[in-house]
Amino acid sequence: MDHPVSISIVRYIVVLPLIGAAINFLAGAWLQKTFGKRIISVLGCGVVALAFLLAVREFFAMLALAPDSRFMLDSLWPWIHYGGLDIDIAFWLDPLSMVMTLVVTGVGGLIHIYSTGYMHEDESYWRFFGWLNLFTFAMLVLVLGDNLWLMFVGWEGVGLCSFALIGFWYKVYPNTTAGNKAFIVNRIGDLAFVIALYSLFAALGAVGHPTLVTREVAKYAPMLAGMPGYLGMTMVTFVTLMMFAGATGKSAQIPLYVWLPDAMAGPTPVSALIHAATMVTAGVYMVARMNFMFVMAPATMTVVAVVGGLTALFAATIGIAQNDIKKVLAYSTVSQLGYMFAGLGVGAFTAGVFHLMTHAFFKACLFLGAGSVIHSMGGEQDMRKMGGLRHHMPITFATFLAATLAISGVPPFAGFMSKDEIIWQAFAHGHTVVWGMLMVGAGITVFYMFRQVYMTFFGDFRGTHEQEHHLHESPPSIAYVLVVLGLLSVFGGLVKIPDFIATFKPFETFLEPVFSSPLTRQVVESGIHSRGTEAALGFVTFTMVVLGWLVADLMYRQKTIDPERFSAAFGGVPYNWVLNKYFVDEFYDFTVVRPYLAMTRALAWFDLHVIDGVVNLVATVTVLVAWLSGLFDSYVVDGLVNAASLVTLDVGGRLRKLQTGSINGYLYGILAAVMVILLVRAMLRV
Amino acid sequence: MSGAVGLDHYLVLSLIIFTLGMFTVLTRRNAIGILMGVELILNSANINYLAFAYYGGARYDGQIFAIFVIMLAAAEAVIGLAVVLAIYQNFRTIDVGATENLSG
Amino acid sequence: MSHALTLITFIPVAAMVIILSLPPALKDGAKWISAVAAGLQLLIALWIFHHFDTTTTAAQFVDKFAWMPTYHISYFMGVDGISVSMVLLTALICFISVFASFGINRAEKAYYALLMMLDAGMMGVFVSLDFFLFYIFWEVMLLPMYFLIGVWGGPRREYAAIKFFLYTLLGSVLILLAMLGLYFYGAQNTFDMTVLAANASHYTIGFQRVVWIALFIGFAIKIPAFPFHTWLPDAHVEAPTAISVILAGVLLKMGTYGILRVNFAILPAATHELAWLFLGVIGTINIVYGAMCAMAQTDYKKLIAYSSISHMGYVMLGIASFTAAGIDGAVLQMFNHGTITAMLFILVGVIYDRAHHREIAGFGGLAQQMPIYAGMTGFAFFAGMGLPGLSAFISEVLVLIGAWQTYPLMTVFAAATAILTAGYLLWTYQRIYLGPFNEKYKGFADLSFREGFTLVPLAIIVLILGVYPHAILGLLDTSLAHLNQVVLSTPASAIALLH
Amino acid sequence: MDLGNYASLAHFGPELVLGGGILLLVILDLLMADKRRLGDIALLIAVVALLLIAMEPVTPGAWLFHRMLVFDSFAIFFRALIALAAIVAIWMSIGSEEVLGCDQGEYYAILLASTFAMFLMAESANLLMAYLALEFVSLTSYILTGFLRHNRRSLEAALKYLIYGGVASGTMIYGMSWIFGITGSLDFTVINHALTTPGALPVLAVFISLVLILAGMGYKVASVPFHMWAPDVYQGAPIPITTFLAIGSKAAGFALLTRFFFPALSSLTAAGNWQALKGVDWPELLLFICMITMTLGNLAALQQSNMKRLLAYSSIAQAGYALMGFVVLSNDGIRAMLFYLFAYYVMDAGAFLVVMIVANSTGREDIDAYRGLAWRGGIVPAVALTIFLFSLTGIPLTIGFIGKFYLFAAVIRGRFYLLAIVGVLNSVVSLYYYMRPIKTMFLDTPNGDEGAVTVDFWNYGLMGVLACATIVLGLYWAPVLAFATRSMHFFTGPV
Repeated sequence: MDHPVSISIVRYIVVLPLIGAAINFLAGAWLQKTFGKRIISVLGCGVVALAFLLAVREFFAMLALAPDSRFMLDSLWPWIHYGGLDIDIAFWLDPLSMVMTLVVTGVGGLIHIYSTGYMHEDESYWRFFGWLNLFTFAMLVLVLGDNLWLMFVGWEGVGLCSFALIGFWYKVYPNTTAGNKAFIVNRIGDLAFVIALYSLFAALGAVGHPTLVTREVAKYAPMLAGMPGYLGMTMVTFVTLMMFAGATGKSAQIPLYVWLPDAMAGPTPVSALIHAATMVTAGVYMVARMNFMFVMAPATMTVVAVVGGLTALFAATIGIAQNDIKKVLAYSTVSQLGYMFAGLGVGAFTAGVFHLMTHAFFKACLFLGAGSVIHSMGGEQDMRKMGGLRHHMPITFATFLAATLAISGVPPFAGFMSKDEIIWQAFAHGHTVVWGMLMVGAGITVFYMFRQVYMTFFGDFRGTHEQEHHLHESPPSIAYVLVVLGLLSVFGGLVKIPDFIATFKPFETFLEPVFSSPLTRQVVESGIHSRGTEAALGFVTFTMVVLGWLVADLMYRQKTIDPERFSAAFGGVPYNWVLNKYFVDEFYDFTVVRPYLAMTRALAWFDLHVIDGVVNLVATVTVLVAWLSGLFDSYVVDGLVNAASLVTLDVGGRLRKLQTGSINGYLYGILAAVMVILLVRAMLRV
Repeated sequence: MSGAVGLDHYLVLSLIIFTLGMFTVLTRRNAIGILMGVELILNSANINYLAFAYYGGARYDGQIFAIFVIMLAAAEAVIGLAVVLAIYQNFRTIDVGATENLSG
Repeated sequence: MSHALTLITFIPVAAMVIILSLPPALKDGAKWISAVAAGLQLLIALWIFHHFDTTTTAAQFVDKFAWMPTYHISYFMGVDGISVSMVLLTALICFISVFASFGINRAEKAYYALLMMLDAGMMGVFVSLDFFLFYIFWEVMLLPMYFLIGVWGGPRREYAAIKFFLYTLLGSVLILLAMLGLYFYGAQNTFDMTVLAANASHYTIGFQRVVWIALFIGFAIKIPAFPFHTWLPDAHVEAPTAISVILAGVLLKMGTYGILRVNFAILPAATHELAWLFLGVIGTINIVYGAMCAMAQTDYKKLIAYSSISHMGYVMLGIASFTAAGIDGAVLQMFNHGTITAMLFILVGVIYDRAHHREIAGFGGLAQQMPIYAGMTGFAFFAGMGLPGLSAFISEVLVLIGAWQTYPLMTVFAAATAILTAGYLLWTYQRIYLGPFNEKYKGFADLSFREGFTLVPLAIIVLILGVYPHAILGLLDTSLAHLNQVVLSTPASAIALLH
Repeated sequence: MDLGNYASLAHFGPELVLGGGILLLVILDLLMADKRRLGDIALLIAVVALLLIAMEPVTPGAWLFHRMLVFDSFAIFFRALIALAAIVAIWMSIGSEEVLGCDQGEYYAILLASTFAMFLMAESANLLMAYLALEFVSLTSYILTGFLRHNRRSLEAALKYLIYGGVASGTMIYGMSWIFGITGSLDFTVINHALTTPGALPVLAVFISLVLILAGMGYKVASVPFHMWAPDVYQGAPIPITTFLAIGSKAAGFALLTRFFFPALSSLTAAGNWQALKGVDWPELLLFICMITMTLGNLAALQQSNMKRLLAYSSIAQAGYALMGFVVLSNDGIRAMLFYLFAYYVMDAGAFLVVMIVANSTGREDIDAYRGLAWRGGIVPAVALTIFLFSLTGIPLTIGFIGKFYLFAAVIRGRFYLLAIVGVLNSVVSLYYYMRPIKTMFLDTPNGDEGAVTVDFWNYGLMGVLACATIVLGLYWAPVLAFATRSMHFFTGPV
């Protein structure tokens, strides 16, 4: 680990998509006009595909290395070497980032190809691919950055792209609002994240090793043990908590998940790529990346586990009642991310990352399937208007079903391998409550997924006639991608099989070096190791799955149970809450957004009328004083005169007309002044 | 010789005259009247000069000063009257206060 | 070029004279003459930038001769790490703003002459190391500003112009008094800033406090720091585009520059004592308060003005942190704020020239009509939000890293403002450029070549400094580290004992 | 040394020239057909006088006419200043429409007489001489003020000036009589000796008499509370005369004030500071007066809509600034005051000149007459006036700033912090009304009813000279400073 092999090829993996983006943004419009959309497609997909190939090449290069020296550094140029910071523009390739890179470029590439079909009608085709490429670039920077600031560059960069792509159809106002919501909510998380970085940097500085280069941090983090932090926590706890808070923003966990469902406003490929397969998993990746610090803070680990579990369950319940085909998937994504965090939280880092990967496969497949459905439904997203589509679009149906089985955790599909592992580890590490939540969540997941399948593909068509007439299987560019992803959802999990079935886990061994810090090892090893229990619990989980499927089947295929009965239960209150996502959005709106806006208006008023008011007041007062002194000169003194002349009854002086204006007044002025002077002097003397 | 007239008597006298002059100046609204007041003031000063000169035993500075003062007072009066007359000649009225062109 | 600084300062003056002596027939020549002058200036600035020795803290390119020996006033020009970046910025912004002024079509000769005078004044402030000279330039720059706002400005221009003039004059007279105080009660009677700084320890702490605060008010009005900021929105709203660009791009920097050059270098003890309150707290207030006020604005330009107030807060917070990171970041932030805010004001001007109003609510969906413009605005907005990879990110991160080590709580507020900033900028962007297109603006031309020419260089700089900040930071670091050391190494108590 | 009557004439050249000139003018007035030429002749005389002053050697100083007058560099400074004021006034008179209507011979004769009197004021070393000179100035000023016989304002102003002046000088000599009584002499040096020699000093009496004397001198420099005549007179008098009073008579007043309060009443310490009489705290009094003067002057000026009146109040405020140099009781202060008086001469003369130019062609003096001046052909006067007003405000690149700079320097050095604050705040306030004409000239657009502004060659010339002087001396003021430094020495011979 201390002597990383320096190689100069990682940079190309990163740069290729950037080149694609640059060309698209600078010349895309012109290219598209002159050479047609094909060239854009070739360019957009080409760069990513190429990046994928390079990644694969690196992958094998890495396998060729000895397990504990599988670290590759590619340093470009010094970035910030001031104020104690010494960080470069450099990329760091290790097994973990390797996996991520493969997923990003692989799944990402597939989605690029899919988009060529899906977005074909759009006039600003070039813009779409520009952003898609830029996203890939940002995501790779996030994954490969060798220091936390570079990671943060990617972290915000993907946020930017997500913002732009959610609002891709910006002519529809709500879309742009969704984009803003996503970006701002993410910024809240980012705030926590940067605070984590600041305090981490300060703390490391305090122990004499100011650095934010990840591997350096890993080396010196143990020195922070026991250092007091802020808010009464230890430094490590504070930092890790803040990092996790950042993760909840990016990875849509409670309490910051609210942006993700709205993000479905974007084109479906975007939802698939950014809001399911890659970006939202950035938080998971980050926690895994920083595992050596999280394990130092048991409290944080518990928080991660519990929040993960809660989110998994909570989001799943919301998923039950959604009728928008994409919204269901959105909440399921939130829920699945919850599983990953739960995994990390209990100490099963590998499992978490593993689920990240498999989820990328099947959730991408699901979204793209949904996209294909929407495509042939002419933009319709409401499942209540669908039905019986399996006859019209068999490929979509097959792949969608495969992915559904995968997410449901039906052996031997990919989802089973990862999810079951997580649930078991939760139990094994003694987090029984979390385990419970995950169990129930698993059941519900199966229910809403099959509900979706049945509503969409079974029964008979409930849409309009021209829609029915229009129904068709999607073009090859879409279909092939679905097939590939479908296959991945089926077999993608075979790289790590639960112990109670067989001892085959190359994935885990591959990631071993990343989670090799002694403390991490200890945490991972801890917990019970009993194949018996594992098998038993695996069976329990499976029964949950079957149960969930059964209910869905009865309700939405055989229609022997009427869903209304449930929705009407307890006066429909629980259903109503679920349907309205527990009114969380409304809650935030009333507690945060509106008060803030009111406050800004108040401040602006204050600025205009009080602060500036004071300024103007000073001016006014000065002028007023001047005016008064003028009055004094011309009238008051004169008035004195008249008074005096009345006293002296100088009638003659009044009759005789030789008046002298205000001269007397002036003289009075002098006299008064002399008096004042004498007075002042008297005061000065005593 | 307690009854004898001394410096103090002159000073008090001049002070009284000065005050009277000041009072006149301040209360008259009549240019001529004010000029008279000024004369009083000047003369009070003259008394001082003479008194100081006489009792101070200095050279004739005081007396000379007094003579100059008298002379200049005359000159001033002349110019004052000239101005007043000019006003009268040009405008057939000598009401300055009524149309107060210059004020504030 | 042995007199580079004199040249760079007085080339505009020469241009001014030429312009004024132009026959009316050739009045279109005015713009080109000023363009050439600004161009030359920029070249010299680049030459200085290239030949600047980053290893020393001493003044470089020195130009010095006695001016009024009896009062130890000398003509003393020189740049060090603190000022060299500002010289570059000034030359750049002036060059840009000359081209941004080409739309002016009334009394061009007067306009460009005044513009050149303003240019010279600003440049002079940054290059003069004699306090008297500094003050002369500091005030000279007010006059053209008054006329440029007052004659070529918007409807309430008279109010804005006189307000700006009075407010800033109030500040500068305080500086004058402080300057005289430093002159008479120092180790020796001199206006030479380097000497004054060398004998800093000579002033009693009480004296330092008073002078420090007087100077601070003087400079704070320029920054502008809360609560002295209210002249800025008015001035910006009324000023013509190019003048807003200069105002935001360069003028505001003078305040913070002055604080570094005078308060820090010459009154370290008082700085050490008072900075946390006057720079730290007020800076934080600037950041948060400016952002919140911006959120509520309905006038596009006023919104940008408030955002610029907010961003200047980072500079204050950074220099108050007394850490290498913070102070480096602060000066870098000065530079970045210059480029980014200049872009923003040019962009506002673009739409104002076409629509003749700036009511945010009145726009909508402009992205469809003017895609390039919308794209450029998006770029500038995200730069303003401190998006990583763009220049402002580096400076804000450095500032906050530094500030966190000194004032964690303030830093949390400052960092949290990133959210508010995103809030108002995105909301504005959405309301003006996105959503359904407002047919009223059909037929608006997209960015003209001239407008593009003013924007693109800035954009490129923003981009480059985002990934290679060393270009500027390299200039600053040595001098600033030294300055910071000076302040930290003079604890107020020691001074107090000294006298 | 104490020169007798004949010996004195050697140092009396300028005065003699003026005296002869006056007679010459009176005679020529009878002989010459074209009275226009008289102006030129008067100008010539004034110039000659100035040259003679310039040629005067810098001696340690001497008494003239048996200690009636004193001849020293201080006197040279003020005589030079006054001569310059006279030259400007005459020059303006030649180009002034209002003056052309009057009797040229008398006018210029009296103008020169007034100049002569002011010379004496600057030189007088004796209370009697001081009084005579002051009255002489007053009498001539009354006449000049009321010179426009057909203009009610002019006459009314004259009357006010006269009555007011009468009272003031009366009060003054009453105070002088007390000083005479206490010290037994009218000679400044003797007075100084008598007052500073240890022994029982009737403090209150001295103070009261100083207050009374201040009435007379303060009225010449138009300092609050003896300022109220100024606005009316400045507004009523013909503009050249206003200028002459504003710069010449003010300068003379300062000369007398300084000579009386410093050499006669105080003693110079080694450190270059002046030590006032023990117990007689006129410095506090003047400090107070100084602050009030600048503040009231500025505040009142804020209100004015007539340029002459605005400049009148501004000149009151300017007197206040100059007094700042007076009250700090140091040679620095005196130098600063001298410098400032010179600066004030340049810029105020310029401002009044522009006012006259506008009045000549439009016949108006109110600010509205300047509306859009820059955009209706009057760009040059507009710019010139801007320069002068900025200078009066004290903005750099102008001599006005340098003047203020030295004043504040003296104040800060003397640790009069309150005074410093009041001073700077005043200059901020003053900016507001100095900017009003500028705003009107540049920011407002003409209505069209203001009429065109034309400038004849001679006025152009003078305006150019003054404007350039304002700028150039603002950049290189060493000569002026040297002159002021040279001039801050008073001759106080043996008792």
